[in-house]
Amino acid sequence: MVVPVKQPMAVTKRTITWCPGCGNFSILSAFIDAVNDLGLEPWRVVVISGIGCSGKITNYMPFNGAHVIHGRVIPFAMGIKLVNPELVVAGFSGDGDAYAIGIEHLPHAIRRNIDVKLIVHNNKVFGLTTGQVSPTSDKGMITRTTPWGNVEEPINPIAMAISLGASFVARGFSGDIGHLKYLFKEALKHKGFSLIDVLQPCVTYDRVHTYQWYRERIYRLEDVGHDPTNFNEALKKSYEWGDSIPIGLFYRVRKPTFEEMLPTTSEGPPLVMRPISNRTIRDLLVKNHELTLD
Amino acid sequence: MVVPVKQPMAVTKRTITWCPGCGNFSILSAFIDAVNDLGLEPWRVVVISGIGCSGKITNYMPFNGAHVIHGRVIPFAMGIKLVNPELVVAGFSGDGDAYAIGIEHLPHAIRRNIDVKLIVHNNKVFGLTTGQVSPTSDKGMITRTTPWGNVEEPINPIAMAISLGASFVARGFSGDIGHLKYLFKEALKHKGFSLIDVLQPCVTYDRVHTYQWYRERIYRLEDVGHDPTNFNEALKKSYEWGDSIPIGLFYRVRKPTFEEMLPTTSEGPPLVMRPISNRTIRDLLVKNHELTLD
Amino acid sequence: MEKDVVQLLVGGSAGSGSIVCGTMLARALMEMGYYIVGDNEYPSIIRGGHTAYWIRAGVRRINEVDSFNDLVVAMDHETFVRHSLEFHNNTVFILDSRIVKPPDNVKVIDVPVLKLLREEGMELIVGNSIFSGAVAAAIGIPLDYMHKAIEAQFRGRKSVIEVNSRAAAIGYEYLAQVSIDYDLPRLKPPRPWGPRVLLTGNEAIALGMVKAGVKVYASYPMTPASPILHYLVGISKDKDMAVLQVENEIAAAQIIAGAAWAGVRAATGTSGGGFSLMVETLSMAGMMELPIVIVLAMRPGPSTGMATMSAQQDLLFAIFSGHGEFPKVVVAPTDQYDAYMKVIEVFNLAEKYRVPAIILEDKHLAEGHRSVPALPEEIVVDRGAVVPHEEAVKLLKEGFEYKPYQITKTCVSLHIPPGVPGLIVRTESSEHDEEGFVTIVPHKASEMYLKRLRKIKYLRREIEEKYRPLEVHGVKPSEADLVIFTWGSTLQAVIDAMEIISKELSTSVINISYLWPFPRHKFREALMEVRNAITLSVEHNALGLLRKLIRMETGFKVTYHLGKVDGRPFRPSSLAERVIKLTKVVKGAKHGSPR
Amino acid sequence: MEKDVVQLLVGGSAGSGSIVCGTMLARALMEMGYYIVGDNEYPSIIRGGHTAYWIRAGVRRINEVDSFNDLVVAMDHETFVRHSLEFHNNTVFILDSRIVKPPDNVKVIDVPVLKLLREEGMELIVGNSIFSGAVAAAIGIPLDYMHKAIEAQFRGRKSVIEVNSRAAAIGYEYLAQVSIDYDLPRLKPPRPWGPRVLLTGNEAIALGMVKAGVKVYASYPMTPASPILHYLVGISKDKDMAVLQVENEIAAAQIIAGAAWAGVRAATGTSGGGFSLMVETLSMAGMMELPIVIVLAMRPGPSTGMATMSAQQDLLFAIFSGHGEFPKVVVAPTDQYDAYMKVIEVFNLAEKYRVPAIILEDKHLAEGHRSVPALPEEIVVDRGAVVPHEEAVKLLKEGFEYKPYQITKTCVSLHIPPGVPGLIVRTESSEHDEEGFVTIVPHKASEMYLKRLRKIKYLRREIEEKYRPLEVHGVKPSEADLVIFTWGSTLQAVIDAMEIISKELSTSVINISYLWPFPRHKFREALMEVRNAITLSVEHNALGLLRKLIRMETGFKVTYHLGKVDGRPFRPSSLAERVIKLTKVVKGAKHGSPR
Ligand SMILES: Cc1ncc(C[n+]2csc(CCOP(=O)(O)OP(=O)(O)O)c2C)c(N)n1
Ligand SMILES: Cc1ncc(C[n+]2csc(CCOP(=O)(O)OP(=O)(O)O)c2C)c(N)n1
Ligand code: SF4
Ligand code: SF4
Ligand SMILES: [Mg+2]
Ligand SMILES: [Mg+2]
Repeated sequence: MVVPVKQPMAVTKRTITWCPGCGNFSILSAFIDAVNDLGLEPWRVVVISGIGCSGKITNYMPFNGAHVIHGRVIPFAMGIKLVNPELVVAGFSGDGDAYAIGIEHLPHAIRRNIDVKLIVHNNKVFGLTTGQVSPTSDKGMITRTTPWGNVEEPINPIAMAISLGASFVARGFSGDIGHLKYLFKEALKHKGFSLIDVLQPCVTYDRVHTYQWYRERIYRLEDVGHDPTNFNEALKKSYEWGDSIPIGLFYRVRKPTFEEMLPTTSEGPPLVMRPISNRTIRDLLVKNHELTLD
Repeated sequence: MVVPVKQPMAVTKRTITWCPGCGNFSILSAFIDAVNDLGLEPWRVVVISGIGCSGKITNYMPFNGAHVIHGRVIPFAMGIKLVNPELVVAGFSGDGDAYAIGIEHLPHAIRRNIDVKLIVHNNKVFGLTTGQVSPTSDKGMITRTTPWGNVEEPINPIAMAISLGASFVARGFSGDIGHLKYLFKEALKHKGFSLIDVLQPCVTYDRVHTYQWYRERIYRLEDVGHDPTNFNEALKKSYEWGDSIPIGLFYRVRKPTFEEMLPTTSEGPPLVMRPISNRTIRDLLVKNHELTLD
Repeated sequence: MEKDVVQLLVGGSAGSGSIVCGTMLARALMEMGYYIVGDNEYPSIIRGGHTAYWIRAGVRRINEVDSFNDLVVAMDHETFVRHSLEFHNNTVFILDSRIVKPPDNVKVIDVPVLKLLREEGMELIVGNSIFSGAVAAAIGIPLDYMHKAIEAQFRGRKSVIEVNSRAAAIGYEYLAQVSIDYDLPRLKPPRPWGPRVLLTGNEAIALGMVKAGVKVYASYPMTPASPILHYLVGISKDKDMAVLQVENEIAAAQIIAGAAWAGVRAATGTSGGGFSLMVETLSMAGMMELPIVIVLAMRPGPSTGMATMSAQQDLLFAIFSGHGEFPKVVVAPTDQYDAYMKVIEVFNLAEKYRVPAIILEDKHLAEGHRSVPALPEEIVVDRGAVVPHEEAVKLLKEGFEYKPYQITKTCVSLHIPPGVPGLIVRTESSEHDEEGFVTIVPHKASEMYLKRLRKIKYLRREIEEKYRPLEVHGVKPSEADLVIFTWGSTLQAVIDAMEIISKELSTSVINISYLWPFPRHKFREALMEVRNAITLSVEHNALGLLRKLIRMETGFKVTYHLGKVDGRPFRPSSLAERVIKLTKVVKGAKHGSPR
Repeated sequence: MEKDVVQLLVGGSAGSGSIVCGTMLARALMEMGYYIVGDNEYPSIIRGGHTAYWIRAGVRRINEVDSFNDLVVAMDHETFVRHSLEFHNNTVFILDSRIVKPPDNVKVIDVPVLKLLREEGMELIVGNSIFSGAVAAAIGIPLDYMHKAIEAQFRGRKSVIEVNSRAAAIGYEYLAQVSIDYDLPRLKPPRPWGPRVLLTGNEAIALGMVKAGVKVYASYPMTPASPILHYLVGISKDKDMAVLQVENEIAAAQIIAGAAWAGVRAATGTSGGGFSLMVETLSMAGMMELPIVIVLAMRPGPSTGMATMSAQQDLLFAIFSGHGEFPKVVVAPTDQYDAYMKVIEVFNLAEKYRVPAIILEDKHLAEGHRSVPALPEEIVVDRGAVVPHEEAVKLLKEGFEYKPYQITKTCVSLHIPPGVPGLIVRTESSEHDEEGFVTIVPHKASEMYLKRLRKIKYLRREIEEKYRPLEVHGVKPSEADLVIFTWGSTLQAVIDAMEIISKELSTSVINISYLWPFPRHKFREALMEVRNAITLSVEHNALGLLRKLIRMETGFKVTYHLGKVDGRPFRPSSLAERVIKLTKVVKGAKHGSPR
């Protein structure tokens, strides 16, 4: 392409460096719109991203942002939420970020039900590192690191999250930005850990799963009267893939969050607001160490 | 206990340092028996263990043994199996080892279906580090690190493994050593990644889940005619817990293994047997780098 | 004969309560007014194996346990085997001959613990308290003190206290009525020395964290750091601390990084294997300029090594950990009191300069006991570059234009956490501009890279001017025949050894506690006039890591190194012996034929 | 005017094919018989942003790209902005004025690429080949050579080759018919120099692994190491290699550890962040004495830093990585040929001494091109302590009693992998006895700890005697006014700079490639007679890490350090300028007033 691509400008006055047509653009705008629609003040919103094409998103959003390291969106976000539950905390990961290097944090975030929203830009490929296989790549898929075809079965993040007991599990599609915004809003309103896996076409490294490919297969759970409170139905739906692919809210249940249960944070102001100057150890010396006064 | 405990001697002539009554003893003997029953030559068997009370097991077994680091049983085992598929490779992890620090490897071993058997000594607690909470500790459980009661939901390894598509998923119980041996034998006969989660009472740090507690609740899937080829049934059974707890083989399916699919290992002798002295790069220089001869 | 210093050893199998027995005795002795050092050794086994607890008690300050025990409680046979070199002619053994058979020709007090338990209908578990009562009677601890110690040990558990107190009394009375025809080791009357507590290094660090105002402690258990987690979790609610056991060390480090960015003080603790997993996050904290604090409690490596033993093998790993160059603080306290103070200092430094910090302790300090003066409440908490929300609001009102990575004179930028009305803040693990947006523009990238490194200069200066990165014990280095360099808890054995060595050679001991940035100026100052002294580093490792560091940072060549790699801490007299032997060889060589 | 050396720059946005265009030109020039160095720079962006490819071609050996370009292909406007300091008065620009507007007063050849594409009905994607054809015509590359280069670039993809060849021909013909009224930079006729290839450092390393007989390469992608994975995966089946992309770097390191224990050569590659995650396993390999090899391809840190740029910031992190003390080999090749050789050497050393090894390369070497002599096939593969199965069977038959961690004279134990009939083998991450069972017995533990460390002595000796850990370029250090120390790919710029500097000062360059264990004796030997020379380290970092290392290991003080932290490699002339300026200041100070 001898003609340099025109790169759009983000509201943060930074050039957006995604490929033209990349599915990340709609995630960016749907999320900003969702926040605005809900009337959340930008300074109350914190976005955290990992490394990948996906990870660049925090540079483009008019919210507090932390661009952390590969795979660590969840624990970094958890640290923030824990000390300041008044913040709205959303993470953005790639499929490599969330399901390869960072997968260990997912089951535990789910068990804790910490009130963090995790949005996964699932493009079935490692984008930024130039097109390697990912845990969501289809079996047989030809990528830079599977020239003979991928021999591993793709992970099913929706089934995994539901089966592990996640309190909010949804799938979005970059080609349906209105629906995506709806899902983000629902997630932002939900109290508890939320996984939103977004089918995000990578126009550069995945020539199979194009917008078109998805459009031919996708339908909205909301259009078929799916009941997101029905665990078994949700689990069943999560295995649907191929000729018809459901997007939408699979499952939602209100359970106490980690912050609500942890003795230290369950009551009182956010930790960050509590004074430290008055901390004393004398009581501990007396009680735990039998301070001896001669 | 002012009277020193008598510690038994392993066949490897090493003192077994588990607490008297520990559930690990039956895992040890059931596995050795299973190997012997199947007539596997000891030198063809490789056992790998992580760190924990559970991890000590490799020091007590008359097989090739690698006692690796905390949480890394699966990848180390995978490295062995890959280069020498003629070996029978079994891993031994604690619940902390497999489901806390090492959980990231589980979904990927499952996706690959590498022919490694993973036996998890699930005692619902970190034993060796003196009784901290574990990912399988019940909600509300009082442990050294949850004096107020655990606020996290326990992970359900059986449901997780089945939902991720594991090819062999079973649950054993240290108090039913005959059944345990049966499960180990089935796993050893199975080709593909196998998870055997063993309910293993920790007599020192878990005063709730005693042998008695389990005995009152446990039943064998084999006794109720469970069909281990039925995925949905298996998944349903995996959520049964509380007053009645199923043990046995939940699910089994024969799928191609990683070694069988990877182009390099799918045919030919084990990698470790292939010569390297004849390796040439000339063809690569000529083909890939246009070797220029003046 | 009454002595200035007495040393006890309690040996038994894991689960026998030998460590509890030792701890109770140590507590009672401290209560009476003696100075105490306690050390323990246990295997990575929950029941069985052999454990030992040493108590050294004195009427004056003592620093380290030594290898001569005056009184030994032998609850298992291993006590004789493992410690055979730690007995002397007058060592008295207290034991139940129905449990263990003592060797011939040793002084034994046979306490029929099993029989007494049976008679009283007591369970085996309280046998250790019978022993403790017997020891109390033998060395002269009034029963009252034992009761107090038992109360402290089993705090709040009424029935446990009751039965153990009874058991102690039984042991006490039994011993009081047997006739013993040889001298028992008895201490001179104590000279009480003001408010004091018995602490492990881990407890001191935990208390330091409470005082420093730590709000999040996230950790994955690992010996010998886990007790910090156990301690903090117990007091977490009272002290506004979120104390979490998480899925692994990566999560622990990331959680505290997130918490630090969100505006609070946050810390974690681990040992070498877990620290390895935190290294990537440490580098991130370097880039993001987050003041996270990691306690690295060292045990022998490589890898799993000896999980319950002690070592100082990770100094250079800690200093150079993390990819890319960035400033960090590495500090190694020498005792429990110092550990408390250093935690507070390190948080102040970390937040003032926005750098991560590592507190290096070894298992010996982490789990060993020491009687120290009551820890001071009056310390300074200085949050440095961290701007609290209310203050930030004020600043913004005044028109302050905030950039999270602004280049200032000292290169430290203010840190305003997210959540301030009207303000958007950013942090970034990639190279970034002053606002925190990614940049790869060459001059900008260089500028920001150097901004972070320039802080080292100011940091080092502050450490050298305001703190005591280096301390000299004994004679001045310029007047010494022998200068010993050391760090961490090894200092204690070195100081006691110095007393012995000083009889032959005038000795100076230099301890370096702020190891990074290395206190170059203070070092040069201290070593200015050293000319002909033998120089020697004593470290609990093989390669002499401090010695390497000194040479790297100052060019000064510490000529010799005495190490130890069996996982057991140095003991003063054998250390002194090794040092004296070495100096003799050296001098011999110097004065010998000039080959 | 015909020149000895010509430098080209191809600039465009990512996705414009500028790097491919440059690579094809480099290949064609090498084919003709010129010596080639190619460097590239690209942002962490898939489409857009600016990328550059530099080719320096000469009739004699050249070492590094410099900052003067004779001919520039400008596919984007940024080419003028970013490289404004890299042009000279006679720089000729080839561009399509419909795409970019050149600045005033520069020498331009306007090639209407867009128009030509349209006329021919070609897609935008092959525009870069039109440019390459035009450049070929401009500097005198026969079209045939371009065709060959295109075939090599798009190997096997017939239609792609066809369309790009056509495009190149169009560009070539277009340029041939325009009249140009100024001198074009043209090279003197080449003097072909024997069998040769154009390689990146990563390709050379991959080839070294093939030749060394690596059987497992497991990795998680990370710039700039990923191309090794990409290369190896392509040839894996032919070469009996299991090449895997796995879930993370921990898994990668553990898999190769398992594979190494199971008896094969195994390696991984990563950059700083991923290496951090491997450090725990490295320590395990140290304890288990497993010869795993890790390629650490450096990029600027800390943390994510500048992912696609180059640096040498991880030297001390690599050397001291891992908790506990254990031997490892750290080596830094200086060019593509050296990289190939070092991979082979390092595997031989690692297996002979049963130690893990790290190959340090920087992005500049990893992804830069160089024409090097055809890599030799005749190398020695020595599996050292590894006993193949058949041999083990024989040994056992002869009654050999095998202990996996037997203490021998050199402290190296034989390694028999699992799977030998009748033999049970063990490995253990805890301290262990010779059979591989856990032990905490003090003297046994010490013995085994020291067993591993004692290998360092033999390892160092072998490196110093059999390999070339240190090389001197230029005059002998004893005769030099200036001695420059360097390592890794920075050597190339230093050597070219030396030529310039030597006009003013007699200069010696010392490159150290085996950095750990540090070649102390060779270093002392080389530096023996250096007295009054100015000593200087040139490294692609800020703190002078080699300089620190030298001081630590030898006491030798390298007085100055010139660093660079903008992620861009050194260029010879600006480096020479900086060095000369520094030496002038130094001399001025020396001869100036004695303040
Ligand atoms: C520890 C570590 N390993 C590897 C990398 C290199 N890396 C950066 S992004 C990435 C994967 C990108 O894939 P994904 O997460 O799916 O994001 P995408 O680019 O597709 O949005 C990798 C492997 C890294 N930055 N850190
Ligand atoms: C990286 C690392 N972190 C922490 C530890 C300390 N550690 C050893 S075993 C263990 C957990 C033991 O629990 P589990 O895996 O359930 O085994 P169990 O003892 O219960 O059999 C921990 C945290 C370690 N060895 N390595
Ligand atoms: S490579 Fe794929 S995911 Fe990355 S910016 Fe381009 S289209 Fe988007
Ligand atoms: S602590 Fe528990 S798991 Fe460990 S040996 Fe004792 S009973 Fe078994
Ligand atoms: Mg992706
Ligand atoms: Mg457990």
